[in-house]
Amino acid sequence: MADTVLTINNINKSYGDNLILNGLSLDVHKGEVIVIIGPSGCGKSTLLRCINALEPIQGGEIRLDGELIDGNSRNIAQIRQKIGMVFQNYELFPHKTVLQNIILAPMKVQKRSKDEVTEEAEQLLERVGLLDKKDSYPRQLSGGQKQRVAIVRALCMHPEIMLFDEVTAALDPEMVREVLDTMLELAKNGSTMLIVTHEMNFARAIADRVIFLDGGEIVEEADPEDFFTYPKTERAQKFLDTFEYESVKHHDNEY
Amino acid sequence: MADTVLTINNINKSYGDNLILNGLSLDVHKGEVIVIIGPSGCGKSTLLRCINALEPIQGGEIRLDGELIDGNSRNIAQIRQKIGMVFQNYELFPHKTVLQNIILAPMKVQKRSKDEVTEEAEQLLERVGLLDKKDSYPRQLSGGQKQRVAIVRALCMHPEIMLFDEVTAALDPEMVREVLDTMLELAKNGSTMLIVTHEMNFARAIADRVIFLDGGEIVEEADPEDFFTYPKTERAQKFLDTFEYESVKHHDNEY
Amino acid sequence: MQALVTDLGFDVLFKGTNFTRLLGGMWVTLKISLISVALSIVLGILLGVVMTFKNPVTKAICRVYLEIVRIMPQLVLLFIVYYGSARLIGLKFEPEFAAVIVFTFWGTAEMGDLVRGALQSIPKHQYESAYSLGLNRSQTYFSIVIPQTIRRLMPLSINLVTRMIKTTPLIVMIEVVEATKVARQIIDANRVASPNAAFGLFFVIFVLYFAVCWPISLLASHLEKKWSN
Amino acid sequence: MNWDVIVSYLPLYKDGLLITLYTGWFGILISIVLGLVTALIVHFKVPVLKTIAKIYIEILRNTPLLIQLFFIYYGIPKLFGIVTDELTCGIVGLGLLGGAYMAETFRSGIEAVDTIQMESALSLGMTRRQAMFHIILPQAVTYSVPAFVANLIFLLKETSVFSCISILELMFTAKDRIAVSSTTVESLFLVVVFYLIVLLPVSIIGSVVERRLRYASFGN
Amino acid sequence: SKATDADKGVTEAVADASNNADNGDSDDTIYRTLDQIKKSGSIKIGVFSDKNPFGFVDENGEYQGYDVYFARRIAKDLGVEVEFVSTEAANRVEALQTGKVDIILANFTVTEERAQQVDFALPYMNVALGVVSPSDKAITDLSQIGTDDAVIVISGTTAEIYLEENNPEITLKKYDTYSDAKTAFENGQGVAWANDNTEVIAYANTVDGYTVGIPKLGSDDTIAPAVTKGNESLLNWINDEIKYLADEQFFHKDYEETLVDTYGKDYEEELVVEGGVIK
Ligand SMILES: Nc1ncnc2c1ncn2[C@@H]1O[C@H](COP(=O)(O)OP(=O)(O)OP(=O)(O)O)[C@@H](O)[C@H]1O
Ligand SMILES: Nc1ncnc2c1ncn2[C@@H]1O[C@H](COP(=O)(O)OP(=O)(O)OP(=O)(O)O)[C@@H](O)[C@H]1O
Ligand SMILES: [Mg+2]
Ligand SMILES: [Mg+2]
Repeated sequence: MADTVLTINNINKSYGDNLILNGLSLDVHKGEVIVIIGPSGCGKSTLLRCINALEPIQGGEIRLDGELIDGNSRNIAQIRQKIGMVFQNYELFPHKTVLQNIILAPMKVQKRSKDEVTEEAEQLLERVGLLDKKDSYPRQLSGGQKQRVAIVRALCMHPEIMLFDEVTAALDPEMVREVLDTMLELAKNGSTMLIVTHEMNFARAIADRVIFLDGGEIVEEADPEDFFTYPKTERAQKFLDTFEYESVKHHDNEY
Repeated sequence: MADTVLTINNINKSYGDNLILNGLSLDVHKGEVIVIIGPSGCGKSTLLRCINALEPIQGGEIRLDGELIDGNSRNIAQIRQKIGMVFQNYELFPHKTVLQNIILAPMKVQKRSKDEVTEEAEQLLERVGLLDKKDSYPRQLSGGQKQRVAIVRALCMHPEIMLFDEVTAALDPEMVREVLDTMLELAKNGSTMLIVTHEMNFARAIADRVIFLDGGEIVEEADPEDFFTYPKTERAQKFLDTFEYESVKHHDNEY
Repeated sequence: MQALVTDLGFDVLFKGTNFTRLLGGMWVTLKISLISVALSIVLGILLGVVMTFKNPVTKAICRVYLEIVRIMPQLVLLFIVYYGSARLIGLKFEPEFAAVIVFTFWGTAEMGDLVRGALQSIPKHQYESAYSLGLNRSQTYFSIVIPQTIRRLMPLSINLVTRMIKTTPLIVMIEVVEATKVARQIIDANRVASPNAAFGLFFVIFVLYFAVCWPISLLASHLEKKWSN
Repeated sequence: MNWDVIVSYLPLYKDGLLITLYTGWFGILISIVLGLVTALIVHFKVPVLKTIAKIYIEILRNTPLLIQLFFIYYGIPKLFGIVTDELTCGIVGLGLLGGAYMAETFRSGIEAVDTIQMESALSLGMTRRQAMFHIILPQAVTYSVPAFVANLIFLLKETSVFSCISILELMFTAKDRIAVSSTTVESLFLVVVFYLIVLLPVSIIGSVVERRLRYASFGN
Repeated sequence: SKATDADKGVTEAVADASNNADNGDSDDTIYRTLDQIKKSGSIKIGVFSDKNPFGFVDENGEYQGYDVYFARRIAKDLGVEVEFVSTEAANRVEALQTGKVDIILANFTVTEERAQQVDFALPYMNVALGVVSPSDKAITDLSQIGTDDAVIVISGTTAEIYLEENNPEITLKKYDTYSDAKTAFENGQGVAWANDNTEVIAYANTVDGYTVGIPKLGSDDTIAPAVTKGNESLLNWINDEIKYLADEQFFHKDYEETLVDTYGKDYEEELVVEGGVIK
């Protein structure tokens, strides 16, 4: 059994009276890639945000490497460094160039030297094929390029775990591919990742484990092959069905 | 051979020096459902906009029922009534209720009586399951609901042909399904449709004919089954590949 | 042509130091506006930050302040500060100083509101991605939020300069000798020699104001376009 | 503060108030009409007129009202030898200035309505005119409200400048009383009170309307 | 206009108000005493800057005129620099009461009301009200002014106060500054212009086509320097100075330097007051 990096233990999260996450527990192991799928509004984003302490939780606990994650604790910035997060909307800092976006946090937060970080940033940019854009501003990039920079920016902090929240939802199909390819490569290289996505083919290809969330609970947890071919629960089956279409045409009429 | 509704004959369209559509020709027959696919920027939206005379063309001609479509002609509004169009961004009129959105054009443009149009609108709303929303304002609807209203609004003009430009691109997966289901039903009932989409499963299910556009030209034109299983051209094959993912995990590590 | 020049009093302009004095009057105007804007930016940023506080007391105070500035004509404020203050609290202000006080009082409110708007228009995601990179609150503020705010503010504060310049003719009422006052002096000193000087001088002042304000407006809208994406 | 003085001044301030309202009202009326026409000219890029409209907007927006009034009131008669009535000059001056501001407000309102709104109206078979009338303008008006309210307040305040062309509005009433009787504190107190009476309701109603509209804000 | 009713009642109330203010201000004086002025090395004197030939600025930016000539002499005899403050008719009382200037030398007519608010020194010029009108439609009596006609006055002048009080039926058009009033008058905004007769005479003498139809309205008044109420040291000094200057016939010299071009010799004795003694 590999090391457990992240432990989510029976957490509750509600907005007002609205219970969003209901006693959810999950362990993430080192090098594991977990894909979380589920209908809209089921609490996927909320879960990722709780892990990063962007939202307070009302019960249970989340630990990274055994350390409690708590938005009010003094060392929360410390812990957040170990968690890389990429959001749906390319949230690069618009007033900084690509390179500045990447090296800002390693320099300010980890107090690493500018030269060292720049070198690493350039290597990473090279890997995602964006080295020539290093002095561009975010507005000069396409959506897909922005997302790849956002991934590099998170990677450059050497996080223990990466969280991805529908990073391709706002992209054109071409760009979806280039971003997902970047993530596939990370997975190949052994990064620990928690991914929320609606790309079922991609989920199937990248996941070590698929978590199906509905109504704030884990409804099904399975190996991707099993899940996508024979989901155990009816809810998961129904969800997967929404991606299939019955042909309506007979193709017997000749034009 | 069924009647030809729309004839596109060797049209050229450029923005400045940029040739977007290059001598493109296409016939659409009554009751036919054509799906246009192709990489981003290949000119799909431009083609639909030219058909509706929202963009002028620089060469060739487009005819609906034999009548020339020309943005500067006096009777263009007349012709546009026969073409229903639904855009990517829910373009309902925000200052009007759902019902008002639908009945405005039939009343103002076709001079039909309010009662008659209202009755028809309500029937159509019923069909797409939105009758209870008829007095809501667009902002009170979800994206999928807005798109279904937009479809009803176009239908209520009794168009000869419907144009759909990536109508689900901005929607959550759940909503994608409800909109596409509405379109499937239209297809079943024999509407003539020209659809731009990136949902390959849906394209396969709804199309009578698939047109693959690249670089402003029709690269491949085929029966959907043939196209999706054995595309004839390499460009189409490459395009379809972007929707497939090789598994990167071996699923041999046990946690 | 010659007749027209004399008739409408343009010739008066070039008598003695008249034109230089007129420019000097314009400079008084510019000086007061620029000083006031500089002060307004500094104070406005502070006010803007205060306005984002959720504290009901500061909120109410700021609201009243903004409302006063919004509905009181600048001329009323000038009178209150210049004459009223001497009457009520025995403070003697130089007229230029009183003008700077009033313009700063007004500018601070406008800047404050702009700063508040700019701060609140920074998407939540910008804060969140900074936090998730491990930046703490003050790092997030200084590296991420404030620089973005300043870009939004730049064109708006430049616009404020033109609006202040356009308000300066009022300060003649509190005895500042600015361009319009100089013009009146010239008109009167030449009432025999050039009875129609009023037309020429007011026309020149009109042109001078336009020459000063228009480039500034252009700069503002240029920056606005440049930084809007 | 001497209350007898204040009471004895009330009728004068009432007259000043009426003049402020009268000139403000007509000035604003002109500016709305002028602004709308100018905005449409600029929006539809009417040849020649468009250039004139742009020059008009730039000139009026970049010069002080006071100077514009001087020019109209003192300058123009010198040039053409016609007598201009001060109230007319004030109203025309305010209307011209306001027209430039309103034009910008309406124009950006129209531009705030997405082009796709026009396109969807067209694809429903509407003519451009129908689309403008039923779809674009109603939305543009709503988008313009906050700037419109700001303009109203601005223009009402600008009437205080009229004192320079001998219009006895509120501010001049105060100035004149200070000049004649040196009742500075009382005069200023009254002018503040009367401006509050005029402008506070506009400001409050404006904010309420704005909030209503923002709540009902269009789009998604 | 309606101002009159209000003002009649007000005059006394105003007097009260300003007296109270004075009592309150007496120790932390708003004015500067003679010693303080001397020590500071400069004196602030409020003059007109757009009222040719009494106080105006020439094309070289220098203050000139009858009042200015006297002001320079005061500074010289005090041994201080003079700092001219451009003032408007409407602001003269205010400028003294709020200590913006030490002396007002701006054609300031002595009236009872004003004397309650500021302290006047000895007079240096005679004045009455006069009314100037275009020669072709000369107004020689106020009764000629119709109900639709307007008379131009400058806000805060004795002309305004007099007409509001004595002829409330006459419509007044009020202007802030002398030059605005002048321009408006020439543009035909009013049938007549009521002002100090010194000024209307000067105007009619220098501009073609105008006549002073009413050379005297109301009582004969005088023009005098004014200081902030209570500034006795300065007031006494000025009075002594005026008396002292009589020896050298200073104001006659002043007249000849500044006014003779406008009025000619004829008005000299009528206008000038020497040594503060009215004949
Ligand atoms: N700030 C908030 N205040 C109140 N309710 C919220 C808030 N954020 C999210 N919610 C609610 O919490 C629920 C879960 O939201 P969440 O964003 O986690 O869903 P999701 O699974 O990520 O959906 P999607 O696939 O649409 O992104 C939703 O019902 C949403 O309405
Ligand atoms: N108004 C315009 N001016 C200039 N170029 C334009 C304009 N609109 C589109 N283009 C260009 O025309 C090309 C085709 O655009 P179009 O929107 O038709 O592509 P598309 O196939 O619909 O792409 P997508 O899948 O991203 O919607 C693109 O290269 C685009 O940059
Ligand atoms: Mg989500
Ligand atoms: Mg498109």
